[in-house]
Order: sequence, then C-alpha cells, then structure tokens
Amino acid sequence: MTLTLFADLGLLIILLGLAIITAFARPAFVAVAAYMAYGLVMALAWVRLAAVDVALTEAAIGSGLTGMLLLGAVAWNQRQTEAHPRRRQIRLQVPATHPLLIIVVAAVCAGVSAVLAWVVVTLPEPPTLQVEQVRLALPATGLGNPVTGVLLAFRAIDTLLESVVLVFALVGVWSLADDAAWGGRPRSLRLVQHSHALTLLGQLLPPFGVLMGLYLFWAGADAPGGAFQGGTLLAAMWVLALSAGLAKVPAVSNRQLRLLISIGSLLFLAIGLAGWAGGVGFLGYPAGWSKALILIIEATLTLSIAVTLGMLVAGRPHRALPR
Amino acid sequence: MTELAVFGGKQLVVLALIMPLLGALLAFTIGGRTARWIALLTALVELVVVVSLAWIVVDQQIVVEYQLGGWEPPLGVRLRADGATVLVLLTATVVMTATMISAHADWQPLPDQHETRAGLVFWTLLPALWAAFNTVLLSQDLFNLFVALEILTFCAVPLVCLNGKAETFAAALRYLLFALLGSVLYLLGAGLIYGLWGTLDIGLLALEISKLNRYPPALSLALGLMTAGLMAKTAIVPLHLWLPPAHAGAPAPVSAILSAVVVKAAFVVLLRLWFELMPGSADTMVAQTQGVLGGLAIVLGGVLALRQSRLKPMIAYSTIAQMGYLFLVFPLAGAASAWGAGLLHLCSHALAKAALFLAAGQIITHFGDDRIDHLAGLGHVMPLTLLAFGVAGFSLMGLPPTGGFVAKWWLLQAAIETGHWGWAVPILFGGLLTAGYVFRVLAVALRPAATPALAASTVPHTANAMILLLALSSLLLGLAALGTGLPPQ
Amino acid sequence: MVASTWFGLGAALIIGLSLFQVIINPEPLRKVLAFNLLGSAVFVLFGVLARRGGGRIDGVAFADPVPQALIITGLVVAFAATVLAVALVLRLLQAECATQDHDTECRIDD
Amino acid sequence: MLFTDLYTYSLVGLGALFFCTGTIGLLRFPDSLSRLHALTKADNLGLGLVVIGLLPQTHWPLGAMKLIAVWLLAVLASTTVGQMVGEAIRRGVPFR
Repeated sequence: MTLTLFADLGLLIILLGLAIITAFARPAFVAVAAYMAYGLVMALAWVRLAAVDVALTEAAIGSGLTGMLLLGAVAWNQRQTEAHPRRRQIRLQVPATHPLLIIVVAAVCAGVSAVLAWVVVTLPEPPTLQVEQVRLALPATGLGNPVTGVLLAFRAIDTLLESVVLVFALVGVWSLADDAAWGGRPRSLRLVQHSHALTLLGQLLPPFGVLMGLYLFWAGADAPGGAFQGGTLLAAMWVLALSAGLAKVPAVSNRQLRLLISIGSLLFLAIGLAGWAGGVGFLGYPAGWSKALILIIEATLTLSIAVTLGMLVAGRPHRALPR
Repeated sequence: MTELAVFGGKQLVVLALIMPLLGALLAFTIGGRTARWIALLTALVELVVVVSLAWIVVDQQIVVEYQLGGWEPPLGVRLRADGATVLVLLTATVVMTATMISAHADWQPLPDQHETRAGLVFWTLLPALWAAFNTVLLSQDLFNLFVALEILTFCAVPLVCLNGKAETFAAALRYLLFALLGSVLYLLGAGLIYGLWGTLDIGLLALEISKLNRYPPALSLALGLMTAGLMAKTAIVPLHLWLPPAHAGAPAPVSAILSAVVVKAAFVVLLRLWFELMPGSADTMVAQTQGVLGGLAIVLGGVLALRQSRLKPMIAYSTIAQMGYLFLVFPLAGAASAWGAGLLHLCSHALAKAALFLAAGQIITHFGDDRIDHLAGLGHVMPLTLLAFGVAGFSLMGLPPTGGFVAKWWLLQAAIETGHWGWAVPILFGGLLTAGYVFRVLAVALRPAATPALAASTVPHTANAMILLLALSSLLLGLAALGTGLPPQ
Repeated sequence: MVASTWFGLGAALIIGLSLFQVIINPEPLRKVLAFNLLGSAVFVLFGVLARRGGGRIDGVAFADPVPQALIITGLVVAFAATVLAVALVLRLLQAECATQDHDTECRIDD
Repeated sequence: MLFTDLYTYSLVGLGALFFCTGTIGLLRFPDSLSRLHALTKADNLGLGLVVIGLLPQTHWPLGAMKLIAVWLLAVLASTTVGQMVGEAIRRGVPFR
C-alpha cells in the first residue's frame, strides 16, 4: 500500500513539473512538448484513478491529437517569425499589464487553488454517487462496461451532442478558408522533405493500428474502449498515411466525405427517433435490442469520428479544385 | 382537449430540440444550393412545433417533462418545458425564423458555382446554434447544459468572422477565449456539485438543497465559479470587452442572432441556478454584486453607445446596457414581479435588438453608410426600415406600451416593493441614455438629405416585413403582458 | 491521505497556475495551451470525485462511471475547442502577416 | 516462484540501467547525432530487457504476446523518429 502511494506521489510530482514547464517555459516549442509528455503521464494517472476509459481517451485525444495540432501551429509560427523577423507578434493583452494587475490576478488564482485544495481535503465522506444506480441499470442495456452504458444509454443525449460538436467544429475550421479556395482540398499533410523511414512506417503501421482501433471500438461494449478511442486511433493511422504521402486529403466539396462525416450523428439520431416506433421513446432501446443497436451506433460513430478528426487535423481548404 | 392526435407535448419537446439539429446535419451533408432550403424548411417546421408546444403548455397550464431514453434522473437526462421556457423558446423561434427569411438571398452561389463558403457555413451553423440554444432552455441537467453552451459557442464563433475580414478574426478569437474561460469555470462548479450529491439534475438538486439548514462551503464555491463563468458569457461589465467587436463586426443577420439569442443562453442558466437552486438568495452578497454590476453595465453601456459614431457598434454597446437590466433581477428577487420582469425584458430585448441589427444591415447594404452623422435622408429613402428601427428603439427605451416599457415598469415596482429604492436609479437613468442614442439616430435620419435625394428604397420586401414583424412583436409583447395584469404572481 | 486526494491537491494547484497563464499570457497559442492544461486539471478534480464514489470488487479498483463518461465527453469537446482556437490563431497570424509584409507572401504551407 | 521474481528483478533492473545511461548520454554527449544514438540504442535495449524480464509474470501466451507487441511497436516508432531526426540534422535543421 505504501509502495503504491510512493509511486502515485512520484507520478504526481512528474505531472506537476511538466505542468509548470507547460505553463511557464519560455520557448513555445518546449511548452508544447512538455504538454504532450504531461498528457501521457496523465493517462497513467487516470489508470491509477481506476478510470481506464478516460486514460485511453486522454492519451489519444488529450495528448496525441491536441499535441500534434499545437506543435504544428507553433512550428508554423516559428518559421514565419524567422522568415519575417520584423513581423509584429499578435498579443491578446489584458487591458493593461500593470504589475499591480498581475499581482491581483496571481492572488485570485492562488486563492482559487487554495479553496479548491481545501474542498478536496474536506469534502464529506465518500457518497456512493451513482455507482449503485448504474450497476443496477446496466444489465438492461446488455453492456458490460458501465462507462459505455452511461455514454450510449443513460446519457445518450450527451454523446449525440458530442458527436455533432466535432462536425460543427469542422465546419468552423473550414469557414476560415479563403472564398476562392472553397470546395478544394486542405493543404497536404505530407512533410516537405521525403523520408523513406516515414514511408515505411506509413506502410507498416496502419494495418496494425486499424486493427487496434477496431478492437477498441468492439471491446468498448464490455471492457475499456469505445467509439471515441477507436476512432481516434483510426484517425491517427489516416494522418500517418497522409503525412507519409501515401494518400491524398479529400476535397471539402466531396459528397461522400461529407456523408462519412455526418453519418454517425445522423444514424444515432435516426435510431433515437426509431425508439418512438419501438414504444420506448426518443433515445430509448427496445428490450433485447439495445446491445445490437448500440454496437451499430458505435460502429458508424467510430467511422465518422475517424474521418472528422483526420479532416480537423488537415485544416481548412487551401487550394481550389481545378474547374 | 387540444391534445394533438399524433404529437403530444412530450414529443414536441423532443422535436423542438432535434429538428434544428437534423436540419443542420442535412444542410451540411447535402450542401450546395439545397442547404439554404433545408435550413428554411427546418425553420418553418420548428415554428410549427414550438407554437404547438407553447399552445399546449399555456392552454392546459401544464409543465411538460420528458425523460430521454426512458431513464429516470439522476441516471438519465430530463427535458422540461414550463410557461417561462416556452415564452423564451417562442421568442428565439420568431427571431431565428425572421432572421433566416430576411437573409435568404445572402451568400448565394454565382451561376457557375456549386456553393459558397459563407452560404454553407451560415445555413449549417445557424440551425446548429438554434438546436444548442433550445437544449440550453429545455435540458435539466447541468452537464448537458455545459455541452449545449459549448456547441452554442462553437457555432457562434465562426459566424462572427463569416465575412473573412482580418479584424473579425481577432474579435472571434477573443470571443472564443472568453467563452471557453466561462465554460471551464462552469464545468468546475458542476463537478463540485456532482461530488456533493451525485446528481446533476436541477430538479433533484433543488430538492436536496431545500433540505439543508445551511449551505456547505463547497456549494457556495461551486455556485460562485459557475456564476463567474456564466457572467463572462453574458458580457456583464468587467467581462464585456469581447462583445462589441464580435457583435458589431459580424454580418448583420449574425449580429442579430448573437445579440438577441446567444448572449441570453448563459443568462437563462444563471437565472435557473439562482431561482431554482437557491431561492430566497436576493439579499446575499452575490445577488447584490450582480445587481451592482448590472447597474454599472447599464450606465457604461449606455454612455459608450452614445459615443459611437457608427450604427452597429452603437447597437452592440446597447446590448451590454440592456443585459445590465437583466442582472437587476437578482437583488430584486424578493418581489413577485422581478422574475416576470426579467423574463419579459429578455424576450422584448431579443425581438427589438434583432430588428435593430437587421435594420442596420439593410441600411449598410442599401444606404451604403452606417456612420450615424451621415444618415440624413434615410427616412426618405427607406421609410419602412426606419419605422421598424424606431419602433424597436422605443421598446429598448421603455416607452409605453412596448415590452421594454412593461418590463422596466415591473422592475421599478419590484424595487419599490422590496424597499430597495436605489435600484430605480440605474433603471431610469439607463432609459434616458437609451433615449439619447436612439433619438440621435432618428433625428439625423429624419433630416432631409443634404445632397439631392437618393434613389428610392430597394430593400427587399421580405426583409422589411421581417424587421417590422420583429419590432411589432416587441410592441405586442408589451400589450399582451399588460393584458395579463400587473404584476404577475 | 489516500492517493486520489493527493491527485486532487495537485489538480487544484495546476488549476491555479494555468488560470493565471490563461489570463496573463498575451501570446494566443500559449493561452490555448494553458486552456488545455486548465481543462485537464478540472477533469482530474472531477475524476478524484469519481474515485471517491468507487471502491474495489474482487481486488480490482473501480470508479463511479458517470464522471468518467462526462470526462470523455469533456475531452472531446475540449479538443474541438482547441482545434477551432488554433485554426483561428493561424488565420489571424496569416492575416496580420499579409497586412504587414506586402512584398513577401505569407503562405500557410511553406 | 522466488526464482522467477529474482529473474524479473535483475532483468528489469538491467533495463533501467540502460535507460539511465541513455539519459546521461542525451544530457552529456556533445552533438545531436551522438545524443540521438545514445537515446535510441538505450531505449530499444532497455525496453527489450524490461519486456523480457516481465514475460514470466504475465499470462501465457496472450499477455506475453501483448508485451512483445509493445516492444516491437516502440522499436518501430523510435527507429522511424530517429531516422527522421537524423535526416533533418543532415539537412542542417538546427537542433539543440
């Protein structure tokens, strides 16, 4: 017991160190790299908090995709600054960076930390929260993983909205394109310099990655995993193939692409509405059908999430299609 | 027995939420020239759904509840529509539908084009935003509200920079960062509340809290964090900096939606937190602070609106001032009329503000200038648009018998009833400021043009009709409220 | 103190310092990064609460599944926010660049 | 029982030692290429030793296969990254 506490404290110290580097390191590149490491260590912390589903999501989305995105942005910014040294940096200033204001903000933030810490220590004896209710209701869904049960049955509306969030975020990213580029492809993810090693990885890894992604979705019904974790892994494999130059980013006007992006949410909505016909209401599953329906929803969601995440990483359309 | 044969209130509550969502997804998937028609069709269907729902709720005097998936809270999520909800729902529906119809000809593809960027984005994100707003109104679950507020932000931000001008990107980014800060604080508060009672359902939480003799400090902290977060999203005074550039820089139909609908979402959540979870909190420090900030917003927003030289920034600053009135509801909550006053003000401001922004949009497009000093001759060229602008302006000022008047009258009554006379000062002073900036525009616009008369108005009739409809709705709302008797109990 | 409480304390600390960076740091990309840190710490605090509601069955630790599901949703929503923010920052940088250097082209893909 | 534990301790300890030397190399070697060399070599060997050490502690055969797969994937990833960083250095990208 003490040994694991020791390990946990070690984990915590590493986390804190990485968080401080992320927040305060001067070079942006170092900060983002620290954040990616922070995300991976955080995934371990989630395992220690007995939340393996969260650990998988954190590693895939929180650390991997977010880190990749930020790293790309920082690198671009750095190249631009080197190419145009006189360029004015964009600064989102608080009204005045008066030292007094900084002290006040620091005091408020320290206060928030202190009060939260105090709440963490003094919060009353562990209530059972919803552990019991979920355990009793879970058999009705036919699922073995309570987290999937919450995501796709009890709180299906959250998950439906979560899947459309990605679609609308993608529309938001696309909306930043130049009018002339509309309908075209996002910039190629292919690295400027050709690398044989990357090409080899791009050929070798995807079969295993895709298998793993599908496994994560399939296992999600009864063990940690699910559509979001599986979809992210599939997206990562697609992005790998794209950056190795083995595939081309589709154009945003592509009908099939749009359908692939929205099909997960649309099918989720359709099955939800079919609940009325089945007499169990919107987002309800008829008895005996729930596991099958949930798996169908998750399968399409996995596909849609994978395509949407890949397109989100690729960014806004950049070059118009030749007429 | 007005129960419809196929759809009862329960189904209508769900449809009110998912129709716009479905419309947005289909508009995105099919795209092209069809996207616009899908969105407009969605708006019409939604109008029918919401009117039917409102009819059922008001006529039968019932509260409609729906447990999604059949799962009872705390496990599941519940939708709920009472009289207040359907009033706001109906207002948002009218604003949305009118704005969509008035903007129906914008961003059309050229003959050789398949679709335009702005067109697809507008016709996809506007229904999506609508779905998110309806979820904010209907959902009873604190976390579901968080997701809905986030979708609202993600849809609103790209719309701010829809016309692709460099300065609007900065405005959109600032808006996004403020909104995200608000969400994160809100989420932190919601997490603490879950830790206390193991539920996120507002109804169940209200029950738990009503059993307490004294509030646990963690609850105060949670509510404080959530309130701070939501105040950042409603642009109340020290946190208002993001609003004017975003609302003024966006294309006019988007400005109308942002000012009329989007900023209200966080306020509705705030209302429910304080009125449903912590009733009787009118005399607490927090409520007093909210009132003081509201008063400051009224004065500061009004003064800054007066100092603007352009029409749209002026209307945007006026939103800050008008949101200030809403925050006076908290210290006056002890009076019976405060709740009704807040609700009425929210709705009449939504209608009036949408009319103002849409009118400003038509003025920019067809008069070619939105500098207030250059508006001479406008009354001659665009009489109907100016008429609508005037009627909406009267409601904003609080001239009888508009909705704005009745709301402010009820607020004053609440101030008198609770004995807190001091709150009457910002209410009355704010009215004067509003009169100042509205009359300034009208005075210039009614002057004959210095240059020879411009060509007669070319404003499309549908657009004018929609703007007038919105302005008149704000007026009628006042008459209807007066008809129900003063003040509501 | 149990380990999860220590994680809770750590999260409280990270919330404070990332909140400071979110408010004070003027560089947009650093602000976005600080937001991610802040969000992640808020989730940990939530997760610590989940752990309190959990326990051990047959020697395997488990936690309240509801906050876990909420955190997964939250992570996806936070990712969407980051994507949008980064896209906006890049667009803004490019627009600034174009207005300041008329002679050199500012391209996003070079 | 005791023997397998002893075996695991010694091999995992040896693996940890490789990680330590690799890290020292990363910190102390003069130029990027040799630092890269220290890092990748030590990681592959260190991780390999840790995996071999842990094999008797897992369920045969699935658990063991998972461990070996982890090692193979890590080797694949670090080889590719090492190669790409090396190529970048040769092109003259400044690394510090």
